[in-house]
Amino acid sequence: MGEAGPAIHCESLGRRFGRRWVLAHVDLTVERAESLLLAGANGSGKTTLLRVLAGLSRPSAGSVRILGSDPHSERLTCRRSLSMVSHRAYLYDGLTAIEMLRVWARLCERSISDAELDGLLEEVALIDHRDLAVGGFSSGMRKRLTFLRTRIENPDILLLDEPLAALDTAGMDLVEAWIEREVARGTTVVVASHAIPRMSRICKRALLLEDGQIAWEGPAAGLPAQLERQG
Amino acid sequence: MSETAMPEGVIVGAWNFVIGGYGLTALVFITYAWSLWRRRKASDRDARSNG
Amino acid sequence: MRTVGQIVALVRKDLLLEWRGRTRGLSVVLFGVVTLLLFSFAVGPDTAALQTGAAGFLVLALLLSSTLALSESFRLEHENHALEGLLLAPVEPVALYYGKALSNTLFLLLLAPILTPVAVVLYAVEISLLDLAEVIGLWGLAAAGLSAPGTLFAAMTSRLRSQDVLLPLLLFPLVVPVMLGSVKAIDLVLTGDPMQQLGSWTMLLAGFDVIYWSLCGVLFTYVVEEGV
Amino acid sequence: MKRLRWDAILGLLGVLLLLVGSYIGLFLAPPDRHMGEVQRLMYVHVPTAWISMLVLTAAFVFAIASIWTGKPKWDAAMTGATEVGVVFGALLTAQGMIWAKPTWGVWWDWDVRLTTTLIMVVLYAGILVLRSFVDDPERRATWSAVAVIVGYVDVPLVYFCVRWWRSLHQIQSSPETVASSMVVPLRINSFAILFIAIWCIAQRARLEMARRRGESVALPPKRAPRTAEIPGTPQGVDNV
Repeated sequence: MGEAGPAIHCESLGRRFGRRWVLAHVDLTVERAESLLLAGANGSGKTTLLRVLAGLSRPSAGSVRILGSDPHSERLTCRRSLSMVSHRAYLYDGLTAIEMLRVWARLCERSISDAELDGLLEEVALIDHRDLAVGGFSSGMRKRLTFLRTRIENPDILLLDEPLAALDTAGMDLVEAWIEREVARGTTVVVASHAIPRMSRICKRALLLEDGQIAWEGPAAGLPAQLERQG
Repeated sequence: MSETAMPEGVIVGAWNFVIGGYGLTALVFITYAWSLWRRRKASDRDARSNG
Repeated sequence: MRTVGQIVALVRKDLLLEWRGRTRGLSVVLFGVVTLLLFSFAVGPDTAALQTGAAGFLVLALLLSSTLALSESFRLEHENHALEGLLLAPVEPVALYYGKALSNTLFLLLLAPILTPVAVVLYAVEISLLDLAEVIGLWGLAAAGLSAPGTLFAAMTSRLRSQDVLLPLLLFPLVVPVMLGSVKAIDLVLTGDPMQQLGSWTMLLAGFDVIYWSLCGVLFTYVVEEGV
Repeated sequence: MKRLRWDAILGLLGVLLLLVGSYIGLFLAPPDRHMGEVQRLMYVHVPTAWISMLVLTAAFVFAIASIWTGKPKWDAAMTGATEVGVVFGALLTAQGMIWAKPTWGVWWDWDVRLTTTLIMVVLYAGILVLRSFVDDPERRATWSAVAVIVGYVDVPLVYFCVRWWRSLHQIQSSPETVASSMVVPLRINSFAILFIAIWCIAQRARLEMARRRGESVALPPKRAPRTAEIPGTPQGVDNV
């Protein structure tokens, strides 16, 4: 078991789509309870990196270890400790908000009462839409609901792909506060975001991707200056 | 090779079927080998043009 | 035990979705009815011929409806990348497979009480209530046989261009034993079984089910692990 | 060039043996007492049947190896065996029809072997179509291997169900009774067709490997990252 390893460890990781290497030579270690901000232009490989870490995409080269385990051969061990929010909603349009949460709770083997689920919905201001079909939700509402999934999963490692996209200001504040709380609680957090000012306040370390390779690595506070220098 | 030479002339035109069967077999083998060769050449050409 | 709980949760979710999207399900049922109707036009108003072919037409209607139902069941999973969400959860792919195969079987089984009476009326088949129950039982075996490889293939083809052609192309030749077995068995129920052959055909169907329900469960892991 | 040699020799040997075996079968072996000259079809038909079955079995074994190891060479071998299986199976079906016409008077008689072969040909052809629709090489390998395994397990089931289905009618005598004078050409042709099949599989596998190499692209060169101005991050990219 991977009790000894760091939260995330990649060695010369690469991922190819067709004839293009979207990720290459990525060596990365994220210690437990560390928070990392992934920055980079569109198409620089942020999403792919997160998907490979989550075990949704197999690396074409190199290796990934999540808490010392391989995401593919030791699938359940990794999935239990890891949770991901992406721009993909993972929702069924035909189900209502509360039914969606119930499905997730059952799949994660958490026995959570409806009252507790209502509490979660209350938190993200969706309680009024509790019994409405998800198909009618706006993208911001979908995003809020997707966050609740990670609340149910209660992971050790949190992967966030553009967590602030599609949210209104209230929603952004909500998510920001929540990420801050998770970091404070000792959850390992990896955030890919374009909202550099907001996110670099929360994260300690930052990493800049360019064409699928690590272009810069350092404290998150230094990232804005780095980006500015780049133009 | 006439049918009258057969011990029992039960099956009419038997040699036609035999020749058909062997001919077809040869044809399939030759066509498939040719197709393999042609595809090989095409793939070699592709590899060269792609650098 | 944990896996069983997850399978139950997945099946409940699928049934709930099926219920919410009733019109989709109903259109598959209607499609089955239309096929049954068309067979009688193809054969002509010859009652004797229709009676002889009744079992075959019934099973063909099931087979044709099944490809619609199977690809539909995975279209839902891809709509908001929900399948990916399931893959992110701590669920074994085996559970995903059995959940999906089970809900597909249940849906196809649901066609039996609707299509069988239609066939009985259209093809002027004489049938007792006991026979009807037997037909539905055999239908269940056939539905399970179609769903086992069907779910596996639908999971592959659902993300490809021209999935509508590929799924039947792969599935139909494979399920020839299911087709033959269920046609023969249902025919024996409908027209009488003087030589006591029903048992062996039922065994063939059951054998196919056992083999493919276990084999496809193992192979499904490989199919979904190569995620996009 | 050196790697081309073994199967080229095998292929040539196969063609040579096929000529010899067919000559014996056509002109030296005596005609059958019941079947007459038509019996001579057996000297290609039966070997084709044996080798087709063998090739499909090989495809099954390669598929398991491919799924187990994930190595491209097994996928290439499986593709070769599947395609050769489809071509030989189609040939076998056609030969069977040519056999059926003079002996039973019809081109198609729902004979157990003939029907099973036809179903297998359609099934495996479908797998080749599936391959052509999948762009990602790894997924293509896995999915087609899965389909081959699922399909091969179906062979005995199809065989038995067609046999039971047929048994309601009458049981056909099949070209199985073999006199000793017929063994020689039968054996020669079996090896001949086996060698030809191996040559075809090897060629097709090479082609698949070449295509796969064409799809692959080398990793881009590694760029040195700029380091952080403020020290204190232990992660250099150079450490392992």
